[in-house]
Amino acid sequence: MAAANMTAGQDRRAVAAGQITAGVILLAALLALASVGYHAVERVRDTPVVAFIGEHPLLNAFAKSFIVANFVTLHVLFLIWWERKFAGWMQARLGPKHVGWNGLAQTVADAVKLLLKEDIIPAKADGRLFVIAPFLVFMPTLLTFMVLPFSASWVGYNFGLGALFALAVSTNVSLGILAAGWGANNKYSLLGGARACAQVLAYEVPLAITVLAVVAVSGTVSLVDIGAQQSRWWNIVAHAPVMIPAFVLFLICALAELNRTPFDLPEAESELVSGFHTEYSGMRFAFFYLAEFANNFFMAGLAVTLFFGGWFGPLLPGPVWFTIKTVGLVTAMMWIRWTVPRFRVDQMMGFCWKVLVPASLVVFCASALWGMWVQR
Amino acid sequence: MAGSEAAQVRLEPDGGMTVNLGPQPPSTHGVLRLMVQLDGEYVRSCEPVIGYLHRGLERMFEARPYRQLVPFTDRLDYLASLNCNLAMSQAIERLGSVAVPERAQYIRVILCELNRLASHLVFFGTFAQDVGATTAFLYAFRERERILDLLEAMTGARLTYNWIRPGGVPADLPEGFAEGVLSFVRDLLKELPLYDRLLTNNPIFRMRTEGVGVISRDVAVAFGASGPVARGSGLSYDIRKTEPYEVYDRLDFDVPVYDEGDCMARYRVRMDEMCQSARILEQCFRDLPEGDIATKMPKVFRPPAGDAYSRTESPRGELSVYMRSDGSPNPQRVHVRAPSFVHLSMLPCLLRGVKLADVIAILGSLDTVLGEVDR
Amino acid sequence: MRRKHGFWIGFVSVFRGLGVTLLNLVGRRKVTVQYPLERPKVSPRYRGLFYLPFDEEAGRLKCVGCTLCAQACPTKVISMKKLGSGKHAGVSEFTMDLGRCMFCNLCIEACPFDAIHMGPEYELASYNRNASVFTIVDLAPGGAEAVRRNNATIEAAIKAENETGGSERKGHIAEVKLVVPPKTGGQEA
Amino acid sequence: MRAAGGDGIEALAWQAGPRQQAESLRMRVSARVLRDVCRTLRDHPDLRFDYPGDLCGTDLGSEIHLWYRLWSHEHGRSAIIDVILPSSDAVVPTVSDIWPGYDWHERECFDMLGVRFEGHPRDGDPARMRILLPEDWEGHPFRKDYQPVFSGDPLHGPQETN
Repeated sequence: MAAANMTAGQDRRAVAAGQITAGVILLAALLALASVGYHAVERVRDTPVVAFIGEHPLLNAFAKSFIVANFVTLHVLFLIWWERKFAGWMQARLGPKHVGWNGLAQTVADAVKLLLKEDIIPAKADGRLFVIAPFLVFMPTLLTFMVLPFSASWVGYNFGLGALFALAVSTNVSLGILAAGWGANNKYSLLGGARACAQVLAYEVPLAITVLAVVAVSGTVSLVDIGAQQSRWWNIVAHAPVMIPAFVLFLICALAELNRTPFDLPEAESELVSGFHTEYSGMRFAFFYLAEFANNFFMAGLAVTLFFGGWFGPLLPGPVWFTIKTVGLVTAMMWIRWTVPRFRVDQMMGFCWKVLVPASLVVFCASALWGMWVQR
Repeated sequence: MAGSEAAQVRLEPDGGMTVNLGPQPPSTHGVLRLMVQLDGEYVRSCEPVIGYLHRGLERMFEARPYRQLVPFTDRLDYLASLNCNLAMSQAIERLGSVAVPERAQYIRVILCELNRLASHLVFFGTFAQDVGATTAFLYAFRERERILDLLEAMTGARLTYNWIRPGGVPADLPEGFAEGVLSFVRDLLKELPLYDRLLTNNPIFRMRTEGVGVISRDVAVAFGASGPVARGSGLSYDIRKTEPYEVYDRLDFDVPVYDEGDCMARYRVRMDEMCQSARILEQCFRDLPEGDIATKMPKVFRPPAGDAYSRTESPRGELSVYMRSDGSPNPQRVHVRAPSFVHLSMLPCLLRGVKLADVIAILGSLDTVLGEVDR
Repeated sequence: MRRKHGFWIGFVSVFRGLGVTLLNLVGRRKVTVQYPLERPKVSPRYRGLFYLPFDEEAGRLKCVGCTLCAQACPTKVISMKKLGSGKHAGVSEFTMDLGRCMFCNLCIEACPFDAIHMGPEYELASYNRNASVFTIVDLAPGGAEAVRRNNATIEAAIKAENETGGSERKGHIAEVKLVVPPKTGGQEA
Repeated sequence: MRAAGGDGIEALAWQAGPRQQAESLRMRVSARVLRDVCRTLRDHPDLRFDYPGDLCGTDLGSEIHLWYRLWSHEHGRSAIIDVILPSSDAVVPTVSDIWPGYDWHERECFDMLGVRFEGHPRDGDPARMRILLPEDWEGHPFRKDYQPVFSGDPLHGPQETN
C-alpha cells in the first residue's frame, strides 16, 4: 500500500510540475497578449472614430461606463477562481479542477447557474428593499472604479479629488448591506446588517485618516497625481518610516471595509449562517458576490496606487503592471483570510476605536511632519 | 420606509429577540437547537433543545442479546466509536465476570487512543471553524484521514468500527499496522507545533478564547463535568488514572490540567492530550505481548442477575455504561452516561450574558456529539 | 498563570501563522482524491458490500443455510430460504436488506463455513429503498448463473442421495423460510 | 451516616469495586430520606461525594428502581444509592438542587420512565420536563408496558422518493 502511495505521489508530483509549467507559460502568454493588446488599444485611440467618441461628452461617458462595467464583471470571474484555487492549495486541496483548464471556467459555470436560478423573494420580506439591496451594494463599487487609475491615461475620470471620492462612494456599500439585512426580515440578516453597518462606518474613519496620511506626504488628493509621483520610488519605499505603518493600517481597515476575515462578522458563517445575504439566492446573491470581489480589487488597487507605485514597472505597460500588483495584493488579502480566525463584534469595534483610530492619527501627524521635512 | 407592507422581525417589548440557533445551523455540531434570547449581541438566556437524534438506543439494547449490543454503541459518539465499544464491552464483561487476554487489552488501548486522537483532531478543526479560521479544519482532517486509513486497515470500517467486543477484539493487528501508527504518531508530533503556530498563538484566537466561557472548578464539579471540560477547570479527573481500566495503569502518561476554565484551557487540554495519546501509543507497541486476542464467549450469554457499571474515559469525558441483568439472554436495562449530555446541561448557565459569537465558541469548546446526547 | 501577550508578540505570531499556511501552500502534497475519477484503495479488511463465496470445486455456494448469520444480526437484515438439508444443505434464496445493515461484521464472524464475506464495494447509495434490498443473485459473485449452478448441484446431490440412501431422508427439497424480518421496524420491540 | 437517614436507610455496605478500583459505598434508601442522605453524602467531610455521576431508572414491573452514582473527587471513591419506588406512584424528591448536574438526568428519567421528581424546577409541567422526546409525547417509553404507536414503518415507509 505504501509503495502504491509513493508511485501515486510521484505521478502526482509529475502532474503538478506539468501543471505549474503550463501555468507559467500561460501566464507569460497572457502578459505578452496583454502588452500587445495595450499597444493595439493605444493605437486605436488615435483613430478618428474613437477620437470622436472621446470628445462627445455623452458617448464618452457611455463608452467608459461600458468598459468599466465589463471589466468589473469579467475580472471578478477570474478573481473568484483564483481565490478558490489559492484557498484550495493552501488547504491541501486542489480547488476547482473540472470546468476548463484547471477549473478556470468554473466561475462562469457558477455564474450561469446563479443567473438561471429562480429569483426567490421571501414572503415576509420587505419586497422593495430586498430587491434593490444587491444593486445598492454593487453601484458604489462600480462608481469607485471610475477613478481608479490603471495608468496615467487609463482612468475613467481623472477627478481632482479622486481619493476622497473613492472613499466617500465606497462607504455607501454599507447602505446596501443594511437594506439587505433589514429587508430580508430575517434575524440573522438583521444582525449581520447591523454588524456590517457599524463595522464599515467605524473602519471608514481610520481608513480615511490613513489615506490622508498619504495625501499629506504626496501633497495631492488626485489618485492619478499620487500615482504619477511614484515613477521612481514607490511611496512605501521612498517614505518608508511613515508609509509602512500607514500601509499596515490601511490593509487592516481595508479588510474590515471588505468584510473579509478576520472581519467577516457580517456574514460570520458559524454564528449568522451567512449574515446579511442569508435569504438571497440566484442572481441577487451573485451580485453580492460580484460586489465583494470587485470591492476587493478596488481596495487593493487603491493600495497599489497609494503605496506601491501605481502603474509603474519595467518592461510591461502600465495597466498590466497595475493589474499584476493589484492581484498580488488581493492574493495577500486572501492569504490572510484563509489563515486567521474571526474577531468578536465588541473586540472588532474596540480594536477600531482604541487601536486603529489613535494609531492612524499618529501616523497622519507623522506623515504630515515627514511631508514637510521632505519638501523642505 | 420599511415595515409598511411587511411584518418585520419580531422583537419583544423590551427590545429583546429570540433566535433559534438550530437544529440545522452550520455550527452546532449536529442537530442541537439553541433557543437564544438576545439583547442586541448579548445573550440573555439560552435553552438547549435536544432530542432530534433520539433513537431510543437504550430501549433497543433491551431487546437484543448481549453479543449484539456493541454495534449500536458505534452510533453513540460517532467520532470515537471505539471508545463507546469499549465502555459497552466492559460492562458486559463485568456483568459476566469475563477476563480479557492481555494482548486484547493492549490492542483495545491502541484502538481507543487512536480514536481519541481522531476525535481531538476533529475538535481542533471544528473549533477553529467555530471561531472563523477555516484552514485549520482541513489540516486537522488531513491528519485524521491517516488515522481513519489505519483504523480501516485494522477494522475494515472508517467510522462505525465495532471492533471491541465482549471478551476481546475480533481480529489481530494487520501487517504493518504498528509501523503505520508509529510513523503517523511521529508525523503528528511534528505537526502539532505547526497547529500551535497557526492557531493557538494567534492573537485573535486568543482574544476569542481566553476568558470566554469560564467554568469554575466548583461549577464543573457540581454539574458533573468530566474529561477535558473538567481538566480545563483545574480538576485533575481522568478515569484512566482514577479508576484505571484495561492496561492504563501500566502506561506512563500525564493528565494535562489547566486552571483557567475558559475555552482556551479546554482547547489546550485537548491539544496536550494528543501528545499524551501519542506517548501511550508508543508505549503500547513497545509492550504489546503475544497471546490470545479474545476470550471465547458462549453463543448465548446469560450473565447472572445483578448490575455492572463500566466507566471509561472517552475523548469527551466520562462515558459509562450501567447494565442490569435479570439472568435472561437480553439485558434488563442499559443506561449510557454520556459526557456530552452532562456538558450540554451546563450550557444555560454558561451562556448567560455572553455575546452571540461566544455562544458558538463555548459550544465548540465543550465538544459535544449529539449522537451520545440524544442516544 | 497565563502570560498576557504583548502587542509585538501578537503581531509577529500572525506572520508565523501566515507562514504555516504558506508552507502548506507550496511545501505539502495535496491530499485530495478526485473521487469519481480516482478511486481510493480500500484495505483488505474493508467492510463493504456482502458477497456469498462460490465454491468452484463443489460447484455451489458455500452457504448451507444454517441461519446463524441471521440470528447474529442485530437488525434482522438477513432472510433466506434453505434448500435441502443435512450434508447437502444450501440456500436457494438469500436476501439482505442493506437499508438496515450496520456493516457490523457480526454475521461474518458468526458463519462457521466462511460462506458470507464483505467485499470492497462501497458505493451502495440508491435512489429508492427497494434498491438496497440485495437478493442472492446480487450477492453471489457469478450472479444468476452461479445461483442456477448452486441450485442444480444441490438438487442433483439430494436426488442422488435419495436414490442410494434409506427412505427416512426422502423429499428434502422442501423450502423453508427461516427468518423473516418483522414487518414493523424491529427497532422498538 | 445512619443518623442522617434514620430508618430510611435499608441497606448500607462498602463494596469492593471491580479490579483494582477503589471501594464504593452502596446503600439502599427510601425515597423519604433521599434528600437528607444526599446532603450528608455531599457535605460530610469523610464522604464528600461532590460529583454527580449518573442516574438510571429501571422498570422492574411493579417497581421502579432508581440508581444514583456519585463520585468523590477528594477521596477518589464512588457511592451508589438504590431507591425503589412503586410503579404506580413513582415520586421521588429531587436532588437537582444538591447537585445541579442531576437536573437533566432527572428530566431524562421523567421522560423515559415517568418518575416524578418533586421539587425539580420544572416539576409539574410535563411539557417542559420532557427532554429527549417531543413535548407532546404520550407515555414513557422505557416502561416495560409501554406500547409503541407506529405511525408507519420507519424503514419500509414511503418508498418512492423520486
